[in-house]
Amino acid sequence: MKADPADPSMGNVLAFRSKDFLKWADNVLEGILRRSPIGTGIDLITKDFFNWATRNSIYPLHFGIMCCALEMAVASAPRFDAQRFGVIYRSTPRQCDVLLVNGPVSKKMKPALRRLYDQMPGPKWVIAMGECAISGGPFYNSYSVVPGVDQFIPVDIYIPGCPARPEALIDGFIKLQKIIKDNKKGLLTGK
Amino acid sequence: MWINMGPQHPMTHGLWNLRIKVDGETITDAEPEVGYLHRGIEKLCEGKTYTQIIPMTDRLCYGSSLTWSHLYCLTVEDLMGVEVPERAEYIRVAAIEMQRIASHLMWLAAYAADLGAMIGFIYTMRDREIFIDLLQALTGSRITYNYPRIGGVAHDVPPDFERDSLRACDYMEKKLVEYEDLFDGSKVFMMRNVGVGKFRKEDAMNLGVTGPPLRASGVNYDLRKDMPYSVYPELDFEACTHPDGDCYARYRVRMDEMFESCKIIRQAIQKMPKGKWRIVAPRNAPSGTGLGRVEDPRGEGMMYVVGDGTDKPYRLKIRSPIFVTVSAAKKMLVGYKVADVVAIMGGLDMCIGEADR
Amino acid sequence: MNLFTFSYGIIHWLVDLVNHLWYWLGDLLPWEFGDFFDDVGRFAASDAHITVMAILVEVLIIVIIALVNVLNFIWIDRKFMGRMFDFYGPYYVGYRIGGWLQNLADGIKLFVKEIITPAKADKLGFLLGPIIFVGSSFLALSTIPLGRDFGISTNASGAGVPGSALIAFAFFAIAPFSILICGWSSNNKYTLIGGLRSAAQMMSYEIPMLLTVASVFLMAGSFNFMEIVDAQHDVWFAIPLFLGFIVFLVCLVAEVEIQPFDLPEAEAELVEGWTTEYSGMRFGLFMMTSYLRGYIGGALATALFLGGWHGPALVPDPIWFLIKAYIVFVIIEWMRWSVPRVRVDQLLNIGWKRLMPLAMLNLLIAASLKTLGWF
Amino acid sequence: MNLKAIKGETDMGERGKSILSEGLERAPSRIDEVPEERVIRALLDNFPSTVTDFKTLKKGVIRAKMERRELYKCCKFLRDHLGFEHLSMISAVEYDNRFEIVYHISCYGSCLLLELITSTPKDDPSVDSVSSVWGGANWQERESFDLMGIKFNNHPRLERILLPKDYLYHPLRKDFKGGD
Repeated sequence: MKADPADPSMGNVLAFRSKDFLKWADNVLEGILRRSPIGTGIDLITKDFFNWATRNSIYPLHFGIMCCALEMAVASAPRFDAQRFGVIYRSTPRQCDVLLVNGPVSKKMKPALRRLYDQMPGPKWVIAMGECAISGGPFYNSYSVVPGVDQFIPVDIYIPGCPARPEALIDGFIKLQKIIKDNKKGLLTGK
Repeated sequence: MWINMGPQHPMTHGLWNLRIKVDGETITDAEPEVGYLHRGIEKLCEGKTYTQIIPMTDRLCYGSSLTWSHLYCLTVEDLMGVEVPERAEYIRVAAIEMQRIASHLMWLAAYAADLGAMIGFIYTMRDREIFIDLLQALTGSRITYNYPRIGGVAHDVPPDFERDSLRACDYMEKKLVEYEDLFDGSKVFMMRNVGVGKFRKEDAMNLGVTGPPLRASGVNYDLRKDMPYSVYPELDFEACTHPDGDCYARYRVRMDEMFESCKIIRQAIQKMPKGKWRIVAPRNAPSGTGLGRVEDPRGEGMMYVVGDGTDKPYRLKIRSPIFVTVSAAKKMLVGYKVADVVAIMGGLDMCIGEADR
Repeated sequence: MNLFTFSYGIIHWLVDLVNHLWYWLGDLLPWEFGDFFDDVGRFAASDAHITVMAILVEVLIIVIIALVNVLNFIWIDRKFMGRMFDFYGPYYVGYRIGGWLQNLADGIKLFVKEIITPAKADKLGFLLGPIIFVGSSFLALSTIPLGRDFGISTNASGAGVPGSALIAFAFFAIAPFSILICGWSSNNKYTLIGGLRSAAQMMSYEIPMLLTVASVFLMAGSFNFMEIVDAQHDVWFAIPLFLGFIVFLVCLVAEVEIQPFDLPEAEAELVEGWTTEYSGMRFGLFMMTSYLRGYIGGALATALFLGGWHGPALVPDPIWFLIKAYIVFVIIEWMRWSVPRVRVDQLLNIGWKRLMPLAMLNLLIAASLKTLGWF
Repeated sequence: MNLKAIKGETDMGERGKSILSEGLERAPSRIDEVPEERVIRALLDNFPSTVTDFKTLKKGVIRAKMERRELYKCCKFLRDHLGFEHLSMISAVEYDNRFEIVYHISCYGSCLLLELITSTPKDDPSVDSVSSVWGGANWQERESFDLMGIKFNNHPRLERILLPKDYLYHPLRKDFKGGD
């Protein structure tokens, strides 16, 4: 049996290869944990804890497109210091939570960006930083720019500005923390 | 084995793709690919009036946007035959040189981070803020300034700008000496730089490489000296060169240029005359062509504008230094190690915004 | 009382408790089962069983201490980096304790994240790599004593494990193979280069490191950490073997793969090196283990060169040990954040052409000191 | 001096003198070495039928028009004999009845910039590639091909560079309206 990527439970079991074990774990654990009061109880206890951890450790992808990328770099430099909030840039999409799109996405780049988004493990969020990423900005009517990154990636936070200032970026991160906090979900029951 | 480095890669600083063929760790072939940030600015400009294009040119290069809008204004002034007030020229020169320092500092930050010295990234980013602040006081924005106008600059310098600029220059010169201690004094930094990415003079000239990489190869060619524009002939500075042509030479040339820029800012501030800072330029440009050519922090920036008597340009062609410099990547990379890619490509100060346009 | 007697006591008490219940249960059942109950009970109460269980408890205690230390280390690393870099470091998470909870939040978050196995990866290798990496690092840790009475030993005398230093280094040296497995099985070119670099690097730095360690063994005349530390009662080995200490530190930095020598995960050219394809808790384990290896490195340097737990009797032995290990770690971190990365051929040059002769020279010094009878 | 001299409204001698009087490093001899007239004369002598329409735009900027059939030879001559070692820019401009390809060629030794304009008819937009003369022309020609659709004969690798490989249009042409 192949792990169904749509099923979030698959991801978190240390990937044992044995089919039987997966089947067994699927049936037994899911039955016990997901659909019974035990799961609800565990969720009730752990929900806040996991949510606290998730919102306080946001790893954006180190991915610069245009002007806003510079402000992204400045935001991690001493004056603005996004590290205070636990924001650390990782270079590989596999270890990131947030895809920070900070510039216009050209038609040539679009498939690559979509692929980057698909490579990120869930739960994941997308921040569209700057006018170019929100709507195409000054290049909205260009023949080679996608007018807005939300045409092919779901976007959670929009940070306006051309370019958005570092304070705005940090504010965006804090807004993202709020979003994560508001959408509190149990790991097992999904409620 | 072919390796793709990009479009998302910590080495690239922007969106481009470098495909290298490696034999073990040694590079045997390289093939850069650009175009991931192509926005069609040249086409968009044909639909905008001359004044509306200025913000567009700001977004050409995020590292040194002021230089590009200045270049655009120079080009259109050449087309229209507009004479700029002298005060505006001095303000422009001071601002451009601040931009040059900020751009070089950003390069140094990225370069240090590429080589693994995070401390270099942090310190240079910290000190870059001072010049960004000055430019912000002058223009009101941090990165895309929209400050030069056709026939002058948007507004006069703010109060205390002279004093602050001079203090910033003093501070920067002190800090630059500190960076020299930090980098030149580090054995590992020298190991990574000296003799890496050797680029012969003939290759550099043939492949159209301009700016600091060209001067680092021993060609004394600085457009501020050789084809002076604005008020550069009245200022005392030197074109920095280095004979070696390796990564260290490029680093050295940029460091020296920052010292020179401090000198230029000081002179420009002190010599700045009183008077008007802007004249009203005509709305419509005559038919004909205009040409502007400046020394961008990354090389030779050039614009060619064709006017057709209306208020919109008929054609605006932008020459990006990085676009041409990147095409020389193969010549520089072959024979070095994979780890040298970051030093060599980082040493070119890639700014993909202007290369892809 | 030392760690062994402490664990032995706990196990003994537990076994007594369980055995009471056990025999009571046996009394309830028909007499045919009596032999079985007797046998099990006697086995449980036997000295061999209790000793083995006590050793396990010892290991558990040491590992828990190490894990707490790792959290501290990550925090110290970030805070120290922040101070060097003119900013605060982690600040708002665990606001009242200086951002200490940031690491915890990172770890818990990674626990929640999805684990991705690339479609074309070698699944078995992709799974086994982290297990070997983490497991070998913990095993290397387990034999290092924190104090005279606070180390793993197999009997009540507290004399430590014979050859414990050898065991520690043997496990410490397994890591490159797991990194190679990770790098190869991820089916990614960056990870492959990272894995191969790691193999080359660790091979070439293992030898000078072991040569310096051999000089310590020579001076101490033992392979046992306890006796090595005891031999430094009067003078730390870092003083006569200063050269060896420097060589050891450099090799240590290369072995735990941090900054000037972190080629396998060189961030600028090989995206995240051999960990590029790992996500979720597996990456979290890597991150934790890399700091754990930093702790092991500090502990090894302390035990072998810096006199272990010897110090003025103001604080208990283990605290002295930890202070020294922390200082070594901070020095390594200092180097990490201020020095650029070397290139792979330069790295090997340093290893074979500089450190190797120096380690030989150091061994010669140690041998002559021993022959002259000064130690 | 000053602004006027730079704008090119004075003649060569005055500029030389003013620079001399300022004591700058650039000696006047270096400027006189390849003055505008000499370049024009050399071009006229060697390509009498194809190079026409000389004009000095401003200080150190010469414009010349030439027919496309001798472009490659002329460029080689410029590089080898007149010291124009740096190809700054290749720009393609579309007019109603022709494409103009403008080469800005400059010289490291002197402060000269030559604006060489060659035109091609609309139905056959092709010129000889100069990328074997100046390596820097390689990508710029590809860019002109990509955006304007000019074919460069004998180019080592003439394919799209900025736009995706499967793009259908040449967007800088005037008849291109949007398109996907």
